[in-house]
Amino acid sequence: MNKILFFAHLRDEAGEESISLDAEGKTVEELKQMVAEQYQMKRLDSVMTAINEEFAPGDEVIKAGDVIAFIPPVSGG
Amino acid sequence: MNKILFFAHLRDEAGEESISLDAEGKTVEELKQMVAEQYQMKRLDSVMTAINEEFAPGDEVIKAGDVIAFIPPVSGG
Amino acid sequence: MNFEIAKDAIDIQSVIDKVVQRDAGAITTFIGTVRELTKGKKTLYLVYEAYEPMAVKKLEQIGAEIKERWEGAEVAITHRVGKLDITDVAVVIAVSTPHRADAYEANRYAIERIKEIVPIWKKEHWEDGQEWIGNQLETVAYPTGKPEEADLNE
Amino acid sequence: MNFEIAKDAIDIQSVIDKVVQRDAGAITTFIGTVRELTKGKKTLYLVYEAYEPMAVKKLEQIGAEIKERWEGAEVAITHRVGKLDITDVAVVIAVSTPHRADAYEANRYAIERIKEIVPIWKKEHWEDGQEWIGNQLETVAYPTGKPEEADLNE
Repeated sequence: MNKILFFAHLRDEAGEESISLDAEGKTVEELKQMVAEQYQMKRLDSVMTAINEEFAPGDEVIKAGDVIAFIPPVSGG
Repeated sequence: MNKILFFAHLRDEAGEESISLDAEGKTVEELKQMVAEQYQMKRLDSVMTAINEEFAPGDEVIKAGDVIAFIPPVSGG
Repeated sequence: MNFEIAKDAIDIQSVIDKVVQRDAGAITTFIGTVRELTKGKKTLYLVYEAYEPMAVKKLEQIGAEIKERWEGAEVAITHRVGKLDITDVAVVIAVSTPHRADAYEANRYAIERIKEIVPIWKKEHWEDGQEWIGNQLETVAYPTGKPEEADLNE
Repeated sequence: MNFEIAKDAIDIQSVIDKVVQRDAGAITTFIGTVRELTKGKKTLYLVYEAYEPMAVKKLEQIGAEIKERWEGAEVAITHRVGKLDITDVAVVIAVSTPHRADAYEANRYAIERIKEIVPIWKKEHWEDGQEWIGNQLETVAYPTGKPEEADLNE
């Protein structure tokens, strides 16, 4: 299983801080598409993805237990 | 009469914080030369002059009561 | 801990204290504060949210980048999260270096990198609504859960 | 009084407080500290001297120059005089502006101008002597009352 974290507007759209699902063997891009459909999220294209607290490219394959975070464009500072 | 103020290495060279002398009618350059001779000061060329707390050019004529300060290259900050 | 996410008001002096060093002649700080007016629009307050463990790691990474680029630099950064009022301090960046030009440049580098890679987001609250601010240039905004017609056609 | 010469330790936060404004999103500070090593030579302590009334006027002038060049800027500067030990704070410059690029640039401008026009001098004390430092670039030094042969032939 994998934990998926949402932040900022994605959290509002999902209505959840995090969800659990099995993403093992999927790429980041595939997971994005899956989540976008399930939660009717727009603009996941401009969202970066972190695996275990490090940015990951779209073709990275997710392993069992990986924590995935969707990172909207940041606005700290 | 005029008060003449010395700072930094000029104060060490003059052995005084200030002196009084009559510089009325003299230019800044003339006063510099006079003081340099009297106190055997070198490097007054690279020293700026302030009249009444404002920088003054070498050809400015000193009036009675003006306070003159010799300002060596500054090194604050 | 030179790189922190804080839930309460940031003590600026304590961030500065972390970068004091005998061989530094210059310390610069950047203090990001909550501004009332942005493009004529009046902000009531902000809420900052962070992906905290990753945010700390990314702040640490920025510190490492600076130490590699500017020799002898020390860096400390604290970013606050939660609700902030006008003039509250959102972020403090302190950089010390032997010479002053580096202290300015390295500090500027830090704030620009924060706005690129550190997972922190701000939500602006105005009298007539609220919005997650979309990116560091404040040019892309994501209305909360209410996509505009234009967004749907993007 | 945003522009001061101080005889005791400078409270950095109190200088920052002077430039807080509702329409500022950025405050930068420059903190000049006493560095132990300069070109491999070990400083024991420094003594700063100022032509105080003129120094305050010149700091005010720098503040006015900044407000003219950077719209919406607020500036406060305190420079300390007297004996300072290693890591002691000699000067604090705080600048607030609506946007961050200006806060860095205006602050940098202030320190460069201080080194040009403000009548403050520092005397370095080393183990083997002391010297009034001659200009802001630290390239010209005036040995105290002991001119070198080279100086006589300049």
